Amino acid sequence: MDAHVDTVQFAIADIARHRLDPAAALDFVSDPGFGGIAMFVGKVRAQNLGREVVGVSYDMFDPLALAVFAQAAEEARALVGPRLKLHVSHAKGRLGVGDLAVVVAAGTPHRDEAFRACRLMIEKVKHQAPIWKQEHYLDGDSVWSEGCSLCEGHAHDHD
Amino acid sequence: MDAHVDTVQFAIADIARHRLDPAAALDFVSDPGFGGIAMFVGKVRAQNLGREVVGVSYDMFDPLALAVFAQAAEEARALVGPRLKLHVSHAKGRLGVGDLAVVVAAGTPHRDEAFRACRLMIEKVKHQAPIWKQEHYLDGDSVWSEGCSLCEGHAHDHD
Amino acid sequence: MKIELNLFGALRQYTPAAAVTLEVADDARVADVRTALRAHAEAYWPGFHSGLLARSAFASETTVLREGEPVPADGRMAVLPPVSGG
Amino acid sequence: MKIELNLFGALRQYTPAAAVTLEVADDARVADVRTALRAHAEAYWPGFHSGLLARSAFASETTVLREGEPVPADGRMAVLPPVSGG
Repeated sequence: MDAHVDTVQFAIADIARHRLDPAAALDFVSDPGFGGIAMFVGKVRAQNLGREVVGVSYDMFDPLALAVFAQAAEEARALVGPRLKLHVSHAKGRLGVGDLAVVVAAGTPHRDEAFRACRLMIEKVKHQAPIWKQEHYLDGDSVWSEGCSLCEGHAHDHD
Repeated sequence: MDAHVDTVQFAIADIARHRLDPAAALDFVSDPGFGGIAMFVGKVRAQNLGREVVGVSYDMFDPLALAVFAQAAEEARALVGPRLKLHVSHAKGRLGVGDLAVVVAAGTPHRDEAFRACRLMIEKVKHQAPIWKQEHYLDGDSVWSEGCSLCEGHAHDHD
Repeated sequence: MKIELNLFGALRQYTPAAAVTLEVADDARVADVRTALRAHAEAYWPGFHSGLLARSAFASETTVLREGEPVPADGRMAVLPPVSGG
Repeated sequence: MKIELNLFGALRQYTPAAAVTLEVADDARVADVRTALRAHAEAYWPGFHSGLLARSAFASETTVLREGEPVPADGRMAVLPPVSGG
């Protein structure tokens, strides 16, 4: 990451103190030489698998999450080339319906690279980063999501 | 479009009076039932085909542009289903480097549909909407971009 | 019939008004309008490149018109050079 | 050697501290730690589902560890149930 220190930005936002900021993400990945920015914003949904959700709590193993984001950024750079700026931020703590859970943004000279880099990053965040979601339901129950195993042979076993 | 009047938003922003607003686009396509929002933001680049660009002017045939956006929205709905909110806004007039030229946002329950709908919309904006870009160069020269012919048999002949 | 063509993009440079009024047969098709506009351009537009018109489409306010379609009843059309939005 | 395991996600529910200290052989591999944790869990965690541990990975602060890798020198590892970020 040292060689790309001004072109990648990762953040874990403890929602007791910080909010995710899509506008700041757009600003960060902007560049006079870039024409295309693709962004993904994940929000807490009011329903999941037929149950009424009132909120979610995200748990995270911070140092490894940041290492996974950095590795994903290297893969994105290998995929679309060096003219790339990336932002990844993920909320940690308890969120309500409609709150921002994750923001990914990718800026590149042209749009195809931006879409591909953005998609790669959100897939890594979803499938490989050590982040866990616990859903809180209207009936008072709470359940940890099933998720994707990080064990060998279990890669991408669940979406 | 009548049946989806609250779920699609199209705007032509005469930059003498209006600015494109990605945050407002995100808000518009948000919904308690939606977990994923994909957005594309196009900005004016400082270089194109090796020439130094100082600005661009966008010309537009407004009524047909809005009709093309509406038709594209119907195609997106056919592609990903009815649980979809879309925003498309495009600047008109003279822009400087780094200014926003286009914003497309798509909100859906899950991320794959959001990415696909967003990509479809920006491709339609680029290839089928009656919008023309004139680039202004550092040396004082101005040139209309080559573009995609809308004639029969010429579809997608240029990117 | 009298038709009014509004010009866009690179076609604007040929005439300050960005519009041309032409006379065509009452049963004219889009292809006939294209032929009439080409003749007008070759006569009155200095430096006109016919390749640009060949790649341009004709449209109403709601749709791109195919070559065999009749001219819209109100005689108003837009001439659209290759597009470059986004 | 003494190892300290930090627990995340659904594994947090089994112990208020979200951490477990175990004793393993000095040359223990990750697979040995998995075996030791399973024995501990079956002994001390009411309602423990072994399927969850089977699908959990062990990691240092910088990488997921494979089953055949040695325990990190500092004896600290994280136990990661299936992830569900985003």
